[in-house]
Amino acid sequence: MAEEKALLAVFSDIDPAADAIEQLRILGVHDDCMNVISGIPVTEAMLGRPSQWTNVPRLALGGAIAGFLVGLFLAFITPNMYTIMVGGQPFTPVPPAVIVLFEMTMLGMLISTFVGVFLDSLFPNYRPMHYVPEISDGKIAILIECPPPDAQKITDVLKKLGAESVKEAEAQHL
Amino acid sequence: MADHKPHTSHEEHLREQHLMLDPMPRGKMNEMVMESMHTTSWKFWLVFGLLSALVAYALFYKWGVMILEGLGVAGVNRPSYWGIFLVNTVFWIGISHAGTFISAILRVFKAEFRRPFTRAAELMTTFGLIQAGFSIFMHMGRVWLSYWLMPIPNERQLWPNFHSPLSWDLLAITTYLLSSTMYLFLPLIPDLAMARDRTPDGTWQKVFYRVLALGFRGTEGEWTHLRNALNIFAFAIIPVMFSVHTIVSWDFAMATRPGWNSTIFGPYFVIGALHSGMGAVVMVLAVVRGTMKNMKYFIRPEHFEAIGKLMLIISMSWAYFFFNDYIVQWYGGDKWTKELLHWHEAGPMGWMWFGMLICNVAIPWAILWNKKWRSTPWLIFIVGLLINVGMWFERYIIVPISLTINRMPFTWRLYQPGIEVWLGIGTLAFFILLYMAASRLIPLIPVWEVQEGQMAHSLRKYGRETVVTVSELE
Amino acid sequence: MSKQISRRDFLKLATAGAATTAVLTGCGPTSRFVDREPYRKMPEYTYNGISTYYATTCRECAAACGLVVRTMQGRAIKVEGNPNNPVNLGKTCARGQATLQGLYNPDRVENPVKQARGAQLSQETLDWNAATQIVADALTNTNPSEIAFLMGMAPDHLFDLVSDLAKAIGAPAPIRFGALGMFEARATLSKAAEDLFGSASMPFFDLENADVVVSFGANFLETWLSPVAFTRGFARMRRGNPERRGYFVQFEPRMSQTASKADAWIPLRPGTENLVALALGRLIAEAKGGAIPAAFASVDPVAAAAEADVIFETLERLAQTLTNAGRPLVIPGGAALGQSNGLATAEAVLALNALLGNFGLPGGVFISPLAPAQDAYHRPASAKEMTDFIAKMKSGGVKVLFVHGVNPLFELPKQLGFAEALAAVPQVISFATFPDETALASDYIFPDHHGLESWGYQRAVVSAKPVLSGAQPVVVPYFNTRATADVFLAAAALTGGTLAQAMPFADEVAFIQSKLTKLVGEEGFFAAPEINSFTAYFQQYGGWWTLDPSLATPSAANAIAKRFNASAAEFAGEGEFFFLPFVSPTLGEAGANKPWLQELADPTTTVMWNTWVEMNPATAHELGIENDDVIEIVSEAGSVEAPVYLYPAIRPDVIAMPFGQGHTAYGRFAAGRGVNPADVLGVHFNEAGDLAFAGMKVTVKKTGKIKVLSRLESRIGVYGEGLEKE
Amino acid sequence: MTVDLNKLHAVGAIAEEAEGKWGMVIDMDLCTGCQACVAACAMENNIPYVEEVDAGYGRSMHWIRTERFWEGEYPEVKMSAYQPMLCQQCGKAPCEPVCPAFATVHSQAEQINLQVYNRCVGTRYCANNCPYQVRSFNWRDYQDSRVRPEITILANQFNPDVTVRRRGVMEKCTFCIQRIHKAQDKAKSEGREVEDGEFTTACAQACPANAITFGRIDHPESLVAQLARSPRAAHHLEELGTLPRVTYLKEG
Repeated sequence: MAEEKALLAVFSDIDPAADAIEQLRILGVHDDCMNVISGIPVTEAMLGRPSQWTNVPRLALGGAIAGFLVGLFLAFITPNMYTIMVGGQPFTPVPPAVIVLFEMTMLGMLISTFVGVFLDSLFPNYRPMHYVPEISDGKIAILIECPPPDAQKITDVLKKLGAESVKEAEAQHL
Repeated sequence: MADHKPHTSHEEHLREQHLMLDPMPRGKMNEMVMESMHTTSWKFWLVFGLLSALVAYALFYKWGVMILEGLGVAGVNRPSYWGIFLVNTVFWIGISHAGTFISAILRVFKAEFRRPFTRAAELMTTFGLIQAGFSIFMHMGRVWLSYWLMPIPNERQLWPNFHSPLSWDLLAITTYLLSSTMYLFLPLIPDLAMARDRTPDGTWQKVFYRVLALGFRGTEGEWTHLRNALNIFAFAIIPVMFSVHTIVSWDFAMATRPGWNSTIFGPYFVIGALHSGMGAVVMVLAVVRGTMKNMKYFIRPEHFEAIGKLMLIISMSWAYFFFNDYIVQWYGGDKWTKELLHWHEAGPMGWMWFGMLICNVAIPWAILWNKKWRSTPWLIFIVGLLINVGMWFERYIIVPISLTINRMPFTWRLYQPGIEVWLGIGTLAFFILLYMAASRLIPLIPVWEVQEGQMAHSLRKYGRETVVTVSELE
Repeated sequence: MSKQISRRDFLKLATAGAATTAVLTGCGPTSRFVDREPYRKMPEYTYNGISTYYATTCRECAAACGLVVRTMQGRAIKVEGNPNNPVNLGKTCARGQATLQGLYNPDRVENPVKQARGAQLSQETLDWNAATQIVADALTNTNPSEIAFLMGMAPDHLFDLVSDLAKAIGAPAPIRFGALGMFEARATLSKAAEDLFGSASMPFFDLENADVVVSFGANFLETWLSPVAFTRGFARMRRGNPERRGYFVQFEPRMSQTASKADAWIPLRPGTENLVALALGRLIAEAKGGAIPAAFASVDPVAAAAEADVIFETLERLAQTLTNAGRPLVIPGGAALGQSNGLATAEAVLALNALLGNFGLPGGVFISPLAPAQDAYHRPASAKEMTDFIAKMKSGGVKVLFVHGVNPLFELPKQLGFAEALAAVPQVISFATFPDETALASDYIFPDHHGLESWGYQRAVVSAKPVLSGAQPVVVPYFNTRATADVFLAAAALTGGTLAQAMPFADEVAFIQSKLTKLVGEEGFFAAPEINSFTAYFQQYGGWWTLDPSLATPSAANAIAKRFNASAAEFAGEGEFFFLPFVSPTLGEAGANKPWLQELADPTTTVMWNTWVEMNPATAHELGIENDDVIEIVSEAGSVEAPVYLYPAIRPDVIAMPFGQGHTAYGRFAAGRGVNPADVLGVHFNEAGDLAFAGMKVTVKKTGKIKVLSRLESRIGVYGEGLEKE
Repeated sequence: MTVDLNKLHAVGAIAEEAEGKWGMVIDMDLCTGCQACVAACAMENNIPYVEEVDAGYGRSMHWIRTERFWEGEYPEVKMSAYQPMLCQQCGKAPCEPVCPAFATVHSQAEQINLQVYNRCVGTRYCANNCPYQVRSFNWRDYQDSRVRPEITILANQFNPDVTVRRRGVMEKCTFCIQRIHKAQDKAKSEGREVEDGEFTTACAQACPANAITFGRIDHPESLVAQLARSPRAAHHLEELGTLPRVTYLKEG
């Protein structure tokens, strides 16, 4: 990022922010160089942004499969490692196995979903980051990465579109 | 809130009633929530101190005594081998069901009234499960060996016995505890970030929030992952919740005992759990509303009204399942089951059986049908309390009272609680203590969810009528 | 005896082949006992993990059951019955099983002590030399006629030794007494035998081979005479013959454990057993036709039935059954004899047997044989004889009293005044193993070994074959105790002179051998040509007995010719209830200090660890008394308080109470637990001198206190408490 | 047409026809309720006494107890036969599958129901699920001399072949498995089968009325098998399908 410059434009509402994004795209800022930071979830569609890629559902499925396999191991493999007869039941009865399979599948799925959020969002991340605390008060911020020469131009455009402030983003400890 | 005026327009009236139509700037709302956490009177600390002392004595000291001396200091005996330990386990697991019900089922069905109190309910889930865990470990004769129940082998590759309902229980409760804790934490992250942003540097709270907020900023990606994850959780945790209480019921239903060996126990326990859970939610909400600053804005009579309706439905369902269980057992004519039913109703603890029906059915039905009554916080608090008493009675009837009657009349014997009363009080105190601590540390109101909801709500005129409209934002 | 064998050789022989599973070992070379050693230091002949079995005799009651005790590394582990001993044939009762908890009891007298009649066990220990000297001084410095020996009921080697000793110094013969003998009314039985058969012996009832058994109050499945032998006999009677099931009827005001096994329990008014027996006799005689024998002539069956509160038709049916029975047997005993008319009852029942013609026939009545090496039948003292002895003590006629194996302060009715009599004796020397009430009231306690640490022999009282059951130590004495026989022998040696010459035995083993010498060459379970082999086998097999029964047939003629006075018993005291004390089937007279006996549920009430009063529920409800209400029982002699057990099988006009608890001493498990019904017993005797312990009427008062009895049973499940259907 | 129920319940058939099955017959017509079996069992198996209060509260630890009931009211009152109740060593034991720790299991070799003390964590589920209510739980440290000083001396009597249990552990009748093994070891070392009547359990050994008979119930010629074929024979709570190994002979 040595040659790139980060700008943080703060808007008070969705509409000017959406306008600003459209304008920025016209100015040649690629969608990949923009990021919207908000205090409440604002969908991509509202801002006219491309859909975000997320791995969470895939990870969940993977976790479910892993959990199911663990369940299979517990229900069908472990009783054969040291066979013990109880109450005249088979060593690996199916109905109780269903319960084990279900619980382990769900556990695998939910843990991997949770872990998926961490992986996809690079959590936890305590390095300095571009941020202003007003965002959590309801402001919407657009973080733009652009070559330094374009910075002034973009700043002007954004101010004209109603940005409350546009400044060079400084990475700070949150 | 504004005063009632006869000429107040219908629109104003609606805004007054509904949180979702009564928006407030985000910054202001954040401030209110932060204030609610930080406004702490001496009364709070007095109660907190007393409860801490109670937990230290009733839970930890008494438990220590019981571990050292053996379960003889409790009231368990032959044939009531389980006693109040299992009553409390089932009770706390039941309490924990409300959180999931509110935040998962109501989320899936987009019941908007849920928004301000999902977190309060989810906290109950996690804290309730912690108490359930305590109760079930207390119950063990050799608790120091409880790790033998975990799915890890001994040196001869002998694993736990998955034929046993208790093994299923362990898996289910562990799954549920982990899932519900994760489900509590995920939507908490943005609010922790908010708290982080509003906490001055150099305080320990700042470090606390910084660490827990994980570096959340609210980027598009973060929100997307979070929303996806929350949707998966909301759907997946519902069957987990149902499985937990069903499996708890199977601890009883799988046994070859009169009264327990019933196929309806699964759904009967689940509905019972929701019954007590909802009762506990209104109690918590009423207390939070009454004692914490700014909460009258977030928690309004409309919420009690909505939960009251749910409670009424659940109470009716409980009565349905109860009757189902009862009539099948009664009609069956098995000698021992008949003795058991007779013992329930006419035995020395018969008052409890009738108390259960009054608390779980008669009182809820008598009060909750009336919209005004069910919107009254103190009244619905009492109803919630009685439902919890009634549901505790129900579990007491199922565990020690039913255990009295078995197929060997020579061994029938009454159960008299011993140290487990202290331990039960200890878990209750610990639950309240955890809740009080949480209320000082984490935002009880999911601010971003309330904001999201307020964004989606608007009023629209159809002819002369002004109606609430909700837009699909997600 | 030609030569003394060494201890080591003796024991090697003694333990060889003790039982079917025996491992043959001996003991250490220097000790006559098996050492109890730490496992790291093993006694000779003892191997890790291998048990050694020793045959001996059970001392928990006087029945002389043979035991085989399993020991391991010098510790007694388990009591099993000696399968060879004809008394119990390998079986044991609960009290025999728990004898180990007496051996390893935390409250034993661990050293000889100068007790000085303190309330607690004295800590002032003596050494055994000093103790022996004290005994020797007592023997020499006292006028022989003022020395008295009071001993337990068991007819054992110590009794023989003390008898010889008493004879040698010219002291009165030792007195044997035990509460069991009192409650069994042994004196009455032997007096009845004397009156009807001409010999004061114990009648023998061949329960095993009978097919219809009628018992008047004999609690032979519990504590009566030889309960293990009778239980085995009962089982053979019931199921021994595949062709028919034995039929059993019990007449008793309260359903005892024995009565609970009866096919018909007939509750009759206490004291009317005599009438019922005579009425039955008359009905049978009428059924048989011919002249009514003199014995039954005076009774009117209908009036007798009315007086006994028994339905006449029941008696008629029973008479019919007895008449038609192949091997009928009628047994008298227990509370039926502990009445003012007890002797008449016993004689009436024997006469009934004579009428039924079962004398000398299988399943009938015999005269017990004398035990081996016995000259004549010695019965324990009756209560009347004890009263005379107490009077002698009170009047200063006893200067030195030696007490062994009996606890009269606890066992005798308080009203007899044994405590005052004891106070009048200048020197009381107790040889108690446990710190019981009498031991604490003594000047010295020179503790004897526990039975499992002792040598000896004991005669069986109830046995078709004459049995001399042998005893040997199975373990080394745990505490600093010494065999009383050894103490007497050592003291006799100290005195020198004639006494030392009369008792020239180095120790009790030598004395025992001297008594066994008579049996050498006799035909029996084993035969040995000389005394050394004989004593060795004697210890191996746990005793000596003949191979064949030697029962004598009594003459029936006298029995039915005697004319009886058909009148009911008289009752002492004013009150609405007949008072019926009975010996606790699980505790017996001396089991209260063994925790596992306390923990055993009473067979009929399932009460544990306490004393109860049995009362008919209907009566109790009239008086407003519920379960666990503590009531005061007031008799002419005193009062006791105990919680009520509403017992469904007791006459409404009777209350019953078990004997065995109520100790004020006797160790931690016994002291302060329950009450002793002997405290309310008045002093009245029957014609045979036995205590009319069931001949009292008492009043009952509610105290308002509640003591919850520990029961094994469920009051909900068994009595439907809390489950009352409207 | 005859239907072999054992064949229909295939698993039960395995348990029912299994080799190595020990069994017991108790003649209720002979049992006099004298408690000798209870005392013998306690001495053989190091069973603790629990003292008055606990005993009265349903915590007594007898592995065998004699039950009796009443019929009718005075004077027509009758006591039922004494029924000694002990672990029935079910072929299909309800207590076994419910233990999460495999602490109570079916022994393939002896065909009895084992309790593995050192695996027991004390959930007490097995005791709840036992239809015969014959399991006893160590509510306290009854055998610890630090709790009960008298145990220091009483412990001399303890049978070294049987574990002393501490608090928090379930226990029950084992058919004196230490005696079974001892007899089997002896027979094996002598190259023969264990003979019928060569040894017996502590309760059967003590019983003065000979009401208890123990032996190989899968050997048709053994005494116990012959008695079990008696027309008086019945199993307790047979309708539950637990396949008990203890047969009761009724009165009459």
